[in-house]
Amino acid sequence: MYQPVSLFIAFRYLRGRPSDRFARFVSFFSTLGILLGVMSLITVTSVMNGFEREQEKSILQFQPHAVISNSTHPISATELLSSDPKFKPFLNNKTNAKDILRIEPFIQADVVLQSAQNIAPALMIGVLPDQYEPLFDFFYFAEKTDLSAGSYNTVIGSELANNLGVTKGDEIRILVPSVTQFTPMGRIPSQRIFKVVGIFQSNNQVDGTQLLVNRVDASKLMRLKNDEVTGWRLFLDRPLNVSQIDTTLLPESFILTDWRERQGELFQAIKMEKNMMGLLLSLIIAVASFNIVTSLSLIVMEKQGEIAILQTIGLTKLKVLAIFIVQGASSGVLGAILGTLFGFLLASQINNLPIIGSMMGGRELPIVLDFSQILMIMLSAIAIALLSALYPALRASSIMPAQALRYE
Amino acid sequence: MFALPLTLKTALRFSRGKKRGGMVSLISLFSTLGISLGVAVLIVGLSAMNGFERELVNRVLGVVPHGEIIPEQPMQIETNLLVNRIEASDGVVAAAPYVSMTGLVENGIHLQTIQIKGIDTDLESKISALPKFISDNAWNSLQPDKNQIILGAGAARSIGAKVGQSVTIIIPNSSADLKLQQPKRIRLQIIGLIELGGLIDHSLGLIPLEDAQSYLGKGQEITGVGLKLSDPFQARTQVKKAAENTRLSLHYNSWINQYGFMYNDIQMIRGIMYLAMVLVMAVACFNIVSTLVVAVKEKSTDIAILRTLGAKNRFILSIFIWYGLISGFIGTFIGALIGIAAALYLTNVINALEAMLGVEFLSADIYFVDFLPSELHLLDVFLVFTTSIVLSLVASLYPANRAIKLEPAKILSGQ
Amino acid sequence: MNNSSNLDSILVNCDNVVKMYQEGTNQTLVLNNVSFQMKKSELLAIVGSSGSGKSTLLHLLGGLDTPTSGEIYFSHNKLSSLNNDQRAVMRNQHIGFIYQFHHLLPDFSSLENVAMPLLISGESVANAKKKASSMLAKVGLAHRSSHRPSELSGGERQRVAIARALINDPLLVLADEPTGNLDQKNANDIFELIKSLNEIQKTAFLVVTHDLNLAKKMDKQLEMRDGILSDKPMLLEQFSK
Amino acid sequence: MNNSSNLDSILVNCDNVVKMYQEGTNQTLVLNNVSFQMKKSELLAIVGSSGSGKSTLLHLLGGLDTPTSGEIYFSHNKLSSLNNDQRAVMRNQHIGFIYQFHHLLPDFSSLENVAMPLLISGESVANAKKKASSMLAKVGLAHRSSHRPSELSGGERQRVAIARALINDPLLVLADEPTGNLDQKNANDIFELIKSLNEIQKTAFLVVTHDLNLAKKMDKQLEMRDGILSDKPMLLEQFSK
Repeated sequence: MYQPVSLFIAFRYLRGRPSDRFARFVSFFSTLGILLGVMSLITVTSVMNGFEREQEKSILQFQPHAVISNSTHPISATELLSSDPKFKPFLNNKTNAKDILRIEPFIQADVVLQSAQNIAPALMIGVLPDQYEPLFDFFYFAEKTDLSAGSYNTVIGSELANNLGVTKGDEIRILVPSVTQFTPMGRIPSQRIFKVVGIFQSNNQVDGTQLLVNRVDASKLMRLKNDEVTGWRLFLDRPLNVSQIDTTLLPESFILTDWRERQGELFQAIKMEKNMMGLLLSLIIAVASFNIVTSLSLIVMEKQGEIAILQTIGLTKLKVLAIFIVQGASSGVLGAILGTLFGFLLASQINNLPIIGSMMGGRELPIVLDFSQILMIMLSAIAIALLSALYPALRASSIMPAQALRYE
Repeated sequence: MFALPLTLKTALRFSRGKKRGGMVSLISLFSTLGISLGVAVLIVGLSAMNGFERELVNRVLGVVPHGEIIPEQPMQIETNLLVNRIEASDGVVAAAPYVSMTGLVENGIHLQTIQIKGIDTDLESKISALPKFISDNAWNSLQPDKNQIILGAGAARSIGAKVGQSVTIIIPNSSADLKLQQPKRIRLQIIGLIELGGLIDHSLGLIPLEDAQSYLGKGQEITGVGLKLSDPFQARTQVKKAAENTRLSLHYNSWINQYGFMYNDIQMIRGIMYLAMVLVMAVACFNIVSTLVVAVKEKSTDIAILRTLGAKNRFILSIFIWYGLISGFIGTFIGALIGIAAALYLTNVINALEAMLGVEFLSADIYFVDFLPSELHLLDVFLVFTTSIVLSLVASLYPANRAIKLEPAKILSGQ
Repeated sequence: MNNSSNLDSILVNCDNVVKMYQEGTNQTLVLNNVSFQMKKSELLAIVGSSGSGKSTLLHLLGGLDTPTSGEIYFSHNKLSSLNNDQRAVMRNQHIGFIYQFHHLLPDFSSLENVAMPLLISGESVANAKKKASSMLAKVGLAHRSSHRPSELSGGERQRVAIARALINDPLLVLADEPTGNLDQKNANDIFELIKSLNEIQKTAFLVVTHDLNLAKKMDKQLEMRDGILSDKPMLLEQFSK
Repeated sequence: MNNSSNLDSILVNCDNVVKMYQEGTNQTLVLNNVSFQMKKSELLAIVGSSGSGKSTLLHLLGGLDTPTSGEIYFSHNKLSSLNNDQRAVMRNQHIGFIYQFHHLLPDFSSLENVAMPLLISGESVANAKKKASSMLAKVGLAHRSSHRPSELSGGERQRVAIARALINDPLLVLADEPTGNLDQKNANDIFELIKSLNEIQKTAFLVVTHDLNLAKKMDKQLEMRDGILSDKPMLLEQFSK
């Protein structure tokens, strides 16, 4: 026996009487419904998060996340880092500072590579050997010092090398369509022969799209002064949230372009697929909440007599409402909590399940447990449970005691 | 009183006779809603998958050669002989030679990589449905020595080029001694677009076979022979056999390595969707349990009366099984109607939605189709229908059993 | 009605019937060694205050419940030896029930209610309809056949219940407070109806009531007090007519 | 009990109360211009056959239902002017209900059932427990406080119901067929209990019953017949003690 009285009555009804099996039986079903819904939603979204993370890693790890450049004139390599006051607001902005891990001046250009047998488009990255460049760690047959200024050497992606049919020691011609030089034969793209001194293999998309050259050689090809660059490359902590970078703080005529221009479509598609799947699975929760309405209505109908008695001894309508909201929602809340637990367990152990192993042909399902997302799923399931308990509870509080107690 | 079995008639009366607006009608409304939701969504989902499969066959398997046989050294034997040997292999419907090269199509400062394919329009139309997707009737007007090209719509869009306009294609230029020379630049006029609406027309350009050979300066050489199979899904074995048939040293590949993943994805999504929706329908059938339990409770006096009139267990049991089936059937029927209607108009509904929201659900750069296809198979409808009815039957067993366990004496004496 | 009590005219024989209800830990004794006999087409009344076990006795006689001990014979076959389905057939063919609260099926019309026992026994719809309408005519409600119970008055409903109880031409009708809900005038009409049907169809009526007026008019009266049946109805003596 | 009928001693005043029930197409008039008065700590009985509107009157007096027309005053405040919550408080503090079918909460022990009105009025748990066990002792059931209603006998359940009705020391207890389900012995005990509690706590009892013995023992008797309340109870005269 304890106060408040509504809770005392609600939990006693929940426990039910031995003879009251089917009311408990039915509220068990609504708990089960919500549990299944929440569990499958958490498991599937975790798997899809995994795919998204894998995609992010394979595409964005080596590609430039974002580049600051000037829309009117080439910029000098040292300008940004020379603590020039006009960059202060951008650099010191709280979110920007947190997201931007490192800034490296570099030259980036869409180029055309031509070998003896083939021709292929590529992204040329001009860096100095002493700078930070993630691909340096994936060099084969070459060291980053081989890319010295004036050597006109290049290290190209392994797949790119295959397409062009070139190996170490061969020559390839790099043409820059966006930079033209005037020759007697008319306007032709600026181009030059480079020697392939090695390849890089990161088992990533960039193996088929990028090649590295010395920044000075690149500036010559791009008709720029020695210390001029096409932009400053920003290495971001979470490239996927690039939209949070506050670009309005950039000084006049400086612009920031990010990876979404090239790969936006793909991530858009992944997000769309995740939302569709989420919608599909949340149907289970919706239908399960219907079940709360029905099972609670059943209990209300069954307890009509007792509600009338409680009213005869002075229980107000509000308290009757509270009793049944607690009773109805508790099966939903229990389902949501258990569902989250099982979902968490299933998601984290999914790769040990034999059927998954066979289905994926031995490959592991990528799993990423996003706790804020899981919490959001649980809370919305609980909210739905409360909402669906509201209607029958309202009906309970509107029961006319006289009717319920009349015998005939 | 028509000739329905008495128990069904009683069940109908019990289910219809409820007090409108009372709790019981609310409960049956929700259980019907739940089931029809599950049924409708599953029918639409399965139809969408059928649609994707159809589009995969039309827009990919119909267009892309099912297999390609590429001789290691060019010109080992005369092209026609090679084509005949391949066509002789079983399962092969037709074969057509082609010349293929990677090139860049340039329009001002815009640049796009494409696969340039030299084809003989008569032979190619025997192995591919491409002609159906070519605009401006360009397929027939494609003739050699006219510097013509039929460009993929996606590629044209990305370099901002239109039909009739001339663009430059840049192709590798290898002299006899493979010395690195300036790439060859050729001015061609776009006479038509390939409109497949998917990623294929982002990277394809068609030119006459003879033109391709002259641009590459390789005389009568061909890169390889494309072939069409009667059953594309036998590609792995039949392409291998066709290759061996030529008794030449060569390598081959089939559409499966490049586009096979799409087919597997469709089957996987179909499976997941079916599972999810069966779960929805099962949970919805939990509602039938509550509906029936309420009905048993509300009709307990009527059951007792029927007992006094001499009704046996089987009679009471079948009344409530009918009752469960009726509410299951109503939900399933409504769901099927909505599902069928939605499946038939899915494509235009989604297009209208896309236009309204200004967003593109399926971007042409990623998917092989840029609209949501849908194809209703009656087998799917039947499958979903029976699953739902079986689930409702199972759901009505428990309450029906409770109905027989009621003790008439207790009920009638008002305890 | 012949008053000879030879063996074959015994319709119901109740032999030391005891009924205990188990509720939670304690048991309540509802029927305490009840024994009595009832002849064919006899009009027997059992009086007693409500809660004295009258309805329980009726349900045992109708095979709707089983006694804790003792035996009940209905036209000479032992109820305890019949299985559920056999008892259902017995109720369907040979016994009719009438209750204080009419207990008609609210979802069916009067005609359908009266025809229900026939339909349950597998009679063809046409036959059942014919018999039911003639039965309704007998109870004077031919004009109300398509109405639902909710549209009938208390008296009319009770008469439909009687029609239903007699449709299968039963040997015995068990009536539990048939006039409980009716005003005096309707109660008398009901008795007249029972009297006439008893004469026409020779159906025996066992009426359980606390309406002493009704009880006085029956052939024989017994009294139930706290689960014990006695054939000297004290209550009736006090209630000097 | 003082018999002077000055104004302040009037506990309940019922003034031309009419109650109609709408069922399907037909309306049934349940209470037809009922007027009566009841003094503080008076023992009043209303007799009449079941279905004559007795219980409906009780529900109106307890504010559980509203009359179609006419006014009811409970210790001088007009019920129709109270909103739902005020009436709930009135029931909680000043009125107790006892029903024929005990209407105890099956999920709670006897002690919890008796303590419930206190808990509802916000009393602390300790206080509620103390008062409830002393009340149970008064009705002689101290030893049964932890049992559930299903484990009690009919008489014991009714006594727990009475204890619950009196726990808040109400001005009036409305009893609907309190002895309906009880045998003679238990019925008398219940009456003795009502009598003693009326003396100790000065609680007025309005008992609605068709148990004429019980009615005879009250201070005053009224009779309800087909919705009309008359103060010359004919039924009782016939029932010469």
